[in-house]
Amino acid sequence: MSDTKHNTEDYLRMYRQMVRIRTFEDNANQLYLSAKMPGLTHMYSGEEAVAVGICEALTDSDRITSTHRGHGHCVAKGAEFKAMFCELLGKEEGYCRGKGGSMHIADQSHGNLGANAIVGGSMGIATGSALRAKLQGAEDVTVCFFGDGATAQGLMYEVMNMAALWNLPVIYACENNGYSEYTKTEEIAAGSITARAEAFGIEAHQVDGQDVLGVNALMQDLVPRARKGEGPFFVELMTYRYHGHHVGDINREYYRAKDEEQDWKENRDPIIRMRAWLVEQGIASEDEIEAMNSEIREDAAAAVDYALKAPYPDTREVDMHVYTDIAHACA
Amino acid sequence: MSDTKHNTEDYLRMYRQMVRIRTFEDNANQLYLSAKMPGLTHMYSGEEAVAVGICEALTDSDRITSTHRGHGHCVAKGAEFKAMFCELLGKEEGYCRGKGGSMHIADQSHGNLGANAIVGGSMGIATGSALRAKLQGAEDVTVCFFGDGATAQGLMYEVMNMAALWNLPVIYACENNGYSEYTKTEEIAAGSITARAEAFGIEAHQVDGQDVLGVNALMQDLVPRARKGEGPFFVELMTYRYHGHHVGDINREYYRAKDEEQDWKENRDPIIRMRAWLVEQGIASEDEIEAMNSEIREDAAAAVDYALKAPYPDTREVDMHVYTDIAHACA
Amino acid sequence: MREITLSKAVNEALAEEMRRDETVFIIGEDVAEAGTPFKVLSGLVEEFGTDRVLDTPISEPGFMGIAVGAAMTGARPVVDLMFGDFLFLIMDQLCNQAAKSYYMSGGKLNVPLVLRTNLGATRRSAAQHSQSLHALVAHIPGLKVAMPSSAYEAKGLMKTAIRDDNPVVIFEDKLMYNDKAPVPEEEFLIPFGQANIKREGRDVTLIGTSSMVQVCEAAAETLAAEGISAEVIDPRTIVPLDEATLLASAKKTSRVIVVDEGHQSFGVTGEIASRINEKAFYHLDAPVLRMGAMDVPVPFSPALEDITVPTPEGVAEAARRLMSGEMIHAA
Amino acid sequence: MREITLSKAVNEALAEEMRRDETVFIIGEDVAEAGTPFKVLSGLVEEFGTDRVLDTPISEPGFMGIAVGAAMTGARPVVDLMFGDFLFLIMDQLCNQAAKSYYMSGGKLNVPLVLRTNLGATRRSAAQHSQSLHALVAHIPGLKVAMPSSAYEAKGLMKTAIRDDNPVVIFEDKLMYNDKAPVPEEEFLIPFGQANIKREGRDVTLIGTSSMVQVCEAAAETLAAEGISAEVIDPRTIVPLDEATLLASAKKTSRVIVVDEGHQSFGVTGEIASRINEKAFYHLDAPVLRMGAMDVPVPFSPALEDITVPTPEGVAEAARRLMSGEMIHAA
Ligand SMILES: Cc1ncc(C[n+]2csc(CCOP(=O)(O)OP(=O)(O)O)c2C)c(N)n1
Ligand SMILES: Cc1ncc(C[n+]2csc(CCOP(=O)(O)OP(=O)(O)O)c2C)c(N)n1
Ligand SMILES: [Mg+2]
Ligand SMILES: [Mg+2]
Repeated sequence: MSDTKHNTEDYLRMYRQMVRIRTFEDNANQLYLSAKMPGLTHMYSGEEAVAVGICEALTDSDRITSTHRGHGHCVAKGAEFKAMFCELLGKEEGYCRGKGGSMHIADQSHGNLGANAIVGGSMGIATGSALRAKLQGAEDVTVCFFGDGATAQGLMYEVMNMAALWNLPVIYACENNGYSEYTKTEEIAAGSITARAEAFGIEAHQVDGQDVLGVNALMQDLVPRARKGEGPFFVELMTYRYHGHHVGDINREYYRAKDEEQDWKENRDPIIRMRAWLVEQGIASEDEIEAMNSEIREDAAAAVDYALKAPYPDTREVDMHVYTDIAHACA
Repeated sequence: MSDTKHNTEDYLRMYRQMVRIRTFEDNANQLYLSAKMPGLTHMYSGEEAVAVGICEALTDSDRITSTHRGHGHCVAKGAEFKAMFCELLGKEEGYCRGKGGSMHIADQSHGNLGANAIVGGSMGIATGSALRAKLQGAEDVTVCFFGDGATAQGLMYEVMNMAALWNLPVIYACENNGYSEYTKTEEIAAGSITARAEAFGIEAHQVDGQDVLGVNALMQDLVPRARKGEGPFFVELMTYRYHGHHVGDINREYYRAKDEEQDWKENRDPIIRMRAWLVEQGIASEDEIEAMNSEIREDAAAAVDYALKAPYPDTREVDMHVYTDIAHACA
Repeated sequence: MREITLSKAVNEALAEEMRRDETVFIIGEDVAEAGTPFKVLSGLVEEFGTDRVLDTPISEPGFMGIAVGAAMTGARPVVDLMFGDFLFLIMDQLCNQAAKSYYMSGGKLNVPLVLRTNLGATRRSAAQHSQSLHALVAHIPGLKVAMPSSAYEAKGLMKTAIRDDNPVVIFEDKLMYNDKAPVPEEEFLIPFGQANIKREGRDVTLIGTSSMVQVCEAAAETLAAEGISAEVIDPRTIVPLDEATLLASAKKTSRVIVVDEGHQSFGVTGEIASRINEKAFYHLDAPVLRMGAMDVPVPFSPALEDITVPTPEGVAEAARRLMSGEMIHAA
Repeated sequence: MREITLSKAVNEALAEEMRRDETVFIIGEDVAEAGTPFKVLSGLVEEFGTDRVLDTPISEPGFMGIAVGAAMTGARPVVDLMFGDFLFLIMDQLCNQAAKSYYMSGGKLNVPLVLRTNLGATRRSAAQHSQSLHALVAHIPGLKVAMPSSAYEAKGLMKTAIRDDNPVVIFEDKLMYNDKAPVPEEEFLIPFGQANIKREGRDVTLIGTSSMVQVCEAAAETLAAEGISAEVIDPRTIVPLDEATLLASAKKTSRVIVVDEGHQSFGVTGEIASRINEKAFYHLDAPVLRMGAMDVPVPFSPALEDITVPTPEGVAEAARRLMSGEMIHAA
């Protein structure tokens, strides 16, 4: 935070990316509520500082793996609204040609190796990407995003062990939003999450996931160290999801108090915090910020419109992409 | 060790059980070398103090789960030679009617829930047995035996987490014999094994696995505490296997020095140590011990003889015991 | 007779069996207060408490293993696996442990557990939340496999499953949870291995599993209007399979179509078709036709997903082809 | 032509491909200095170093996941899974991740990896080390499945598999590692989806996979002596399956037996038999017969194990029954 003047652009971009995520989610939720989106989806709103703080420390050749709650990672790693909304609606122009949908969304060209509908399912993939980097002498780092709930999957311990033994350039980013589905983290996680990583000899950090600058500062330290072979690292980011587990989880007082939600939204919102800081530091005026916000809103609205009108994939695509070399798997 | 006089019988039984295991293994190895045993088998020789020190702290209603290296656990938990050798040879009178063999051997009536040929495969089973005990208000404790290599299986972390959350009466007994197959433990285990358990909030101990009295003393403390709901516990027992990974692993200098083997055999053998202590404490004379040893040797020889002559199961048994209620699964 | 939803039917079956037998308990993710994401278990924790309706961390292999151990030692766990797709995570505990324990122990250690899970596409849940994987489980000796086709079967088969002394896997169709059917108030069980002739017919036999029974019934309606009399049979359990009923119908109609929602290749349709071909060959006027789901991962896009599964129109069309003798030229 | 063992053939294939393509590496347990328990990989680590022949901890799901990630990002891992039975541990990474990535990403993220594993009973290894689980893998779209029947196929198919841009699973028969066959010194590849007519015949077609090809050839010898001319076909890959060659033979001989070492029910024999029944029905003089392994867990006892798998005598006997027309009465 010392380089305020020099990093003006970076700060504005972080803010912008967080607002883009929030705006994307607001639209996705609206599409669900108005029955225009097939299926369900998991909102990232509230957790923006995590994806943005991390991805802003990465280059395009760095990789990430994402989760069922993956829109935020996707935007933060460089995706565009149009192809994202198209994917959400199952349209041909979606990043996955409509075959993936919300739970598999990814802008693969920016190093996103895919959202994953298996909780913890991407931990091996991220670690393998890092192994490939090491074996091939590439300099990229891979960040593995996952939730607190995913720490219950044994796969995590298997791959952390190998990452530690082999000093792989991977950073495990645990987004601890206090819940997995309808259950509080303390009911499903014994002991300490960071201690689990430390037991494998992995340097672990816990950080406020609502503070984008704090998250980014930590990552600006860890990413280059990982590139140099000092990894792996483990980061637990304390955060919160504003919506229910998915868009359909509306009456949730039986597991989570409204007061708690309100407290996080009002007092710890990452966007509000960053906005106040930008203004306070004189990096942007309220007007400039409002202008940015509306531009993003318009962008999103246009992309939604576009996606709603975009065509579905041709039905002949149904058995394409099963194999790389067999045009139609069922022919 | 203060109660030397009162516990004479216990001490003698511990010694006896260790010798029984060693003798069983010597015979099994011989059966292999003389091509009388089908398949391969994994010798427990060298690790006797672990199984015996632990099982002597258990009652018949306590449960254990065992491993591919399971003969020692089986003997220690109360099995007889005859049915064991019959099982090893695939005979009808084996504990598993010849269907299990060495890797699934178990005297089920003494609470042995089975050897297991999947490394780490029994960790859930042991934890589930403990859950059942808790749910039903039973007082039994379950001990889960597994090797250092098995700590690489994610399942272990999943079930330790649940055992810790639910305070289950289970004791995880990690037999760290320095190797998994042909690989040294330090090459496959990052960080610290006990710290991994501690990270889940589980009390963990490391103990000399060649000292049967030390192992037993620790278990005499932990087992009653587990019964009272103070579990789970984790114990890492430092031990050594004298033979190769299995009976066929004979030329093993490429991964393990002969000197190292010799050192363990000569200077840390659990049976030699216990024998010296028994004599020194005046609990048994050399002669008495020799007599005990030869009695065990004769027992084993007779059992081998019996098993060699015993009949194979009738071929009609091949599709029995697939289901409890379908006499012949393929009929 | 009163009509209740499939969801309610399962709930009733569980409640009745839990009242009858104290050793029955439920274990899985968000099964307690949340009553599962599909709300199938709502109310059970209120009646039976958190000791018998156990919320777990997201550790499918772990809690499956725990269930095996609990079942081996005197409890009757009902495991709740939220999506059938997660079977891939628990295959070792299910297929290497639960399925084989009774056999490997020579008839000593049986595993009376029920695994409740689901199948079914067209819910817009994409490739990792839409699979119908019952064929995999049916391939493994030692497991029984039930596939209820309505609320009635869901209740009767669940009760039978819980009383069965073997591991049983029940696949509910997640699209059918809200479908109602007449279900008696009085207690009833449906024996395993007894197919149900849903509709009698002369010209063609339609064998359907799970929701495909409805598809076959709808096809039969259409065909009836055209003067083609279709017999519809629901095997109800595919292991054990009521071959006799299927063969009798095949011999009567001489034409058979097998409809199942699993992938067609190497799946259920091949098994059933083969048995009929083998044992009713000389009675058949045409080859047994198979209609499974397409051999493609389930796509998200509604435009694609809907064409991957058998439909009433498709089945009716196939029946017409069979009747027209057109097959002769194809084969 | 020189004759080499199947083991040596695999070793050569790997060495050649690793020389040709730097991105190929091997990952698995005890693959380096130990060269696997079956010694198939002996010498490779000496040539390629521990960076390309990677020893892992006993973490099958972990290293399978790592391979997926490495493959997605530009490497070509060959995963060594020590026993086919351990497939149950890696199904999620194999079937939910590797198999579906290309499809879910709309053709963007392919996974060029090879999973080397084995099948085959009668090694006295009991139920958890003797399974032939290829049918499970074949059921999942997105995976290719190769089943070499001799050293020649083992080499040619392995080389093709490594160059394939899709995930390929190769099942070697662990009983055949020391079997020799003529294998050219010059480089060759065997394309996927091309069956091999091992022996031409007129009267009956014997389709065998993996070691069952030998069984069929032996049966054909016996039958020839009796004046029955059997055609023996090896599909070589079951996904993709060379239907055309199988159908042509079926139409020529009018009688078919399918022999496979997987469990018979819900397995490979049902699929192949059904396809032939469907598409060559009016050419068949008798139903297609199936001979799989018995539907029982593999028993340890030699007296039982040997009768669980198809034998040349059994196949010859079935062929005689087919020829005699006896089937008419059975069906
Ligand atoms: C293997 C697996 N088990 C269960 C689920 C169902 N499920 C989807 S999200 C979720 C909770 C995940 O919690 P967490 O990892 O904390 O992520 P969050 O949703 O809080 O972002 C569960 C149980 C799943 N998708 N995959
Ligand atoms: C899941 C699984 N992976 C691999 C193997 C092959 N295997 C058998 S024993 C063994 C080593 C086990 O090491 P450890 O747990 O330390 O036990 P030890 O043999 O030293 O007693 C391996 C890799 C197996 N049986 N199961
Ligand atoms: Mg969470
Ligand atoms: Mg060991």
